[in-house]
Amino acid sequence: MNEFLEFAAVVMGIFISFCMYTTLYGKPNPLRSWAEFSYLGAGTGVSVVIGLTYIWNTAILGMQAGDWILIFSILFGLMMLFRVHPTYGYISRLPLAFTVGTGLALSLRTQIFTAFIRQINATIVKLWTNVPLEFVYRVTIAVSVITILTFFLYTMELSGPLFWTSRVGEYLMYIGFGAIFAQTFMGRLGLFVGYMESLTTPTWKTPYTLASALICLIAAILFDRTGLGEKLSAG
Amino acid sequence: MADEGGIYKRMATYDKRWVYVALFIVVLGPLINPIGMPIGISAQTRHYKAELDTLQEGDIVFSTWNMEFSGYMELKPGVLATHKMFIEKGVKLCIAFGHFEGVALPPEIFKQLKKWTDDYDYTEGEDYIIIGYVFPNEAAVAALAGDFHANVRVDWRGESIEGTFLDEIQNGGDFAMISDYTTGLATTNIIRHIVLEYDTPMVVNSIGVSVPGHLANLDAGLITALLASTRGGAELEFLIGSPGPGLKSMDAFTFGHYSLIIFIIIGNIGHYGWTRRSGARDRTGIR
Amino acid sequence: MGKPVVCSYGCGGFDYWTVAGLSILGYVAKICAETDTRLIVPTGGSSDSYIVREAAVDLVRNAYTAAGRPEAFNEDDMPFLSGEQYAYTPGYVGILVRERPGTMVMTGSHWSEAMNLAEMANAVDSITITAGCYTSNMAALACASDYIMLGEEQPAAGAYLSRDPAQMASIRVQDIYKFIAIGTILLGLIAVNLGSDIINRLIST
Amino acid sequence: MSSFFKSRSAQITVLIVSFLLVFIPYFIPWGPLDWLSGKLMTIAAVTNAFTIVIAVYSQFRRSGRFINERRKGWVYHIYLLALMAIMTLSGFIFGQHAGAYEWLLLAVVTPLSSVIYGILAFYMSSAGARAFRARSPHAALLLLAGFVVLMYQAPLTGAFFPGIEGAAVYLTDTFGMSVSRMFSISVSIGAIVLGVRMLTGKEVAFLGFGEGDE
Repeated sequence: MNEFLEFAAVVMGIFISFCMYTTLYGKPNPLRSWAEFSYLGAGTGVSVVIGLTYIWNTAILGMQAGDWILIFSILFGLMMLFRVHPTYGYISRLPLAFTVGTGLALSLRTQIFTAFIRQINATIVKLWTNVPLEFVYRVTIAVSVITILTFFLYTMELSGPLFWTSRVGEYLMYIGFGAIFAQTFMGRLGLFVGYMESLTTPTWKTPYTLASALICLIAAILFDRTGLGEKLSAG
Repeated sequence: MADEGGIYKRMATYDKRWVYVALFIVVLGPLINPIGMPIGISAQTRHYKAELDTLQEGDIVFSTWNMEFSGYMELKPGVLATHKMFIEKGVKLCIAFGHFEGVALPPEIFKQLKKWTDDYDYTEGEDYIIIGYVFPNEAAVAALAGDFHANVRVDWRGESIEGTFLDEIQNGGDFAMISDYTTGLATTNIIRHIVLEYDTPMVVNSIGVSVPGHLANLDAGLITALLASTRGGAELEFLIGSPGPGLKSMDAFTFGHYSLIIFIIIGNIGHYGWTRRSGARDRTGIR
Repeated sequence: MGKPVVCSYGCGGFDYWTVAGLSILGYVAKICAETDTRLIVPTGGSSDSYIVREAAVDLVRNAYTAAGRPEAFNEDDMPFLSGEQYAYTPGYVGILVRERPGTMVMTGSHWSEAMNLAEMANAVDSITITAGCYTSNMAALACASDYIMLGEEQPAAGAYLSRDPAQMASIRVQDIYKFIAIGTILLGLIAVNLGSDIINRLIST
Repeated sequence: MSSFFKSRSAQITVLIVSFLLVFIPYFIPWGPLDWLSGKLMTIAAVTNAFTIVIAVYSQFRRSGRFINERRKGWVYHIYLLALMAIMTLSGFIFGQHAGAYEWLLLAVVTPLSSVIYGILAFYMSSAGARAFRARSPHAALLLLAGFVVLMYQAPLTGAFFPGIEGAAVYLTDTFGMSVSRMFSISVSIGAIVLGVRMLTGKEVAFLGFGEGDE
């Protein structure tokens, strides 16, 4: 891509970004609708190109290399498309049953180990070690996992010991939620800071960034105050 | 009566768009005029670097980019710092994408690594091969893990991978390490169908939202090291002595956190000063 | 209040959360049909979601038919918002901003877009009822929503509302397995702290 | 032939057979079965990739209705379909590293994807500012834990107050990790139970069967 086209793409990218940021203003406006439909059109186009390229590289090249069994992937794929046909929709049931069957096998054959057995095994540890802090960690984890599990029992009355463990579990869960909320915020902030960093590096981008921010803020307010925002935005 | 509660009511019920304006200012400000405040280095990042230091020249690492372009914005410091270490060590890379937007990443990433690839004569085809978008779903991960060459015949430009260093790879167990950069996507499937099957060591640079989940995997021994979000990447930049986008963003990171803390304090003052007495209800799902 | 209801069942394929989301959608559709309230069901969000969309359309159509108002069912109010998560999100937000629904019910498997949707629903003064399907989502949605179903409260609610014997039995089986997990952990802790890792070895063979 | 597709028991048989052909080789390695299982996984992966065509069809159908009926905002839908066509044709004709495809990827797709994902920081800020209020024991615990971890995550705090790392890491690596571990255990049970429901034909909505269908 030549230099001018790349420059134009970067500046367009900056401006369309702040058009989408007008979502934060909370009222409909045409800038936001333009950004939304731009992404819907271009994004779907990219997934079509990548999806069909994957089919070509895997199935077609595979058959050319002698893997003739892969002809079934093309056959099943075409049958899957009947899913939206008003009369012959039932044709898609065969490939659906096949893909859901293999999908179930793939997830169930390993999920029992990674998400169930390994997690239980990792909780069953010697509590006392010669490091006091490690003892505190291990007791906290063991008590938290057990009590929070009792909080999510539905088909039995939580009375007696179960009542107290589920109450303790609920409080410990909210401590966990507080820590997790903060970690999640760090991640989201990292996304925003990372993107703003790319809009101010190299520094020639900074004036375009500040100008786009100002233009879009003013436009959002004007579209709202004049009532044009509702009229000119998408249905 | 109308304005009873005055300042406290305003602190409890202000227009939340002021939070948005404040966040824009405290983030863009230090990015345009960096201050360069100090940062602490976590034990988690030191362990991540130690794990990478075990690699030898010629080792083949499976570098799995399980991130959209947007996820790369958060993981950029960790991606660049880790790949600088790979290039300096002479590790060979097999790069795969877990999202269709991955096709936009190599030009962006290798433009930032140009100084390293030139200095160490690190070239595509010889030292790294991009096999492209090969993880559209779990079945594709499992198939590739079991029989690599039956499922990957060409690289992302459509050129054959025969006769390259990837000839040594028959299945997921032949990689010296998996280096994953993830917003979620195929990471769980890689753990299930490669790590669990072949015990291949796996280090993960994860976005903040997935850190709690990966802490459970780290504790269960499913992954060997974890680098958390932008901040982990900035710490790694510091440890390898190569400042980049991570360290540059740390001021904005600090102010972004402090701005939320200030708004929380304001909200609590308003809550005790007005909400409790007025009987109004805070709109939140916490009991 | 005369305002529409927006109810979504998630962006995933036929997984654990989507089945619960569809059961809750069925119940909401029944109430909307009986009370002549407009129901908007955003669909799409991932390539896996195409398969689920057809089942959701049948579900809502059947709910209107069962309520004796088949003519009130409008497939246009079940818009397909692309098979891509980040094209689905602004489309869904656009519906919230334009329609300003009285209530938003967001269940099934939603990912990072859940926060966009919950905060926008709060901004347009909708009653926000959500369900998180992974840890970080639950912590954030607990703050952003008016009412939240934590973890398996969602499938339990789906089973309760649908009265489907198979779903009700599943919740019972899951409780039994949780008891097994609790018992195994307790037994294991006692054994390993008395010097025997028999439980660890037993469950990891 | 159509009766085979319409037969519920036939489709459940296909479901069970494809399940077993991929499930069993994981536990009983045997050459030919391993080969077949690998091929079935590749076939399933490619079959799933075809569903992108349904997406484009559904999008054309919805936009077509907006345009034909001149509904509010129909111009946006013309623009959407045009952009989708340009992107798809350019990607196949000029390839993914040139032409309008590369330009639109750089100018539209990657910036907007970054915005939509990054905008969550704003929503979390306003939700946190609203919810982190000590008005009940639960909310107070959430506030306390969140406050300590937020302070720790601000890089400057660690430089002046190193002690905060111990408290914050304790909260994330025990309570936070335990919540994740608990949901991992309970969700895996739920997924397995759903799998059993599907295999026993108790959950067939995804195949398009109604309640009474046989």
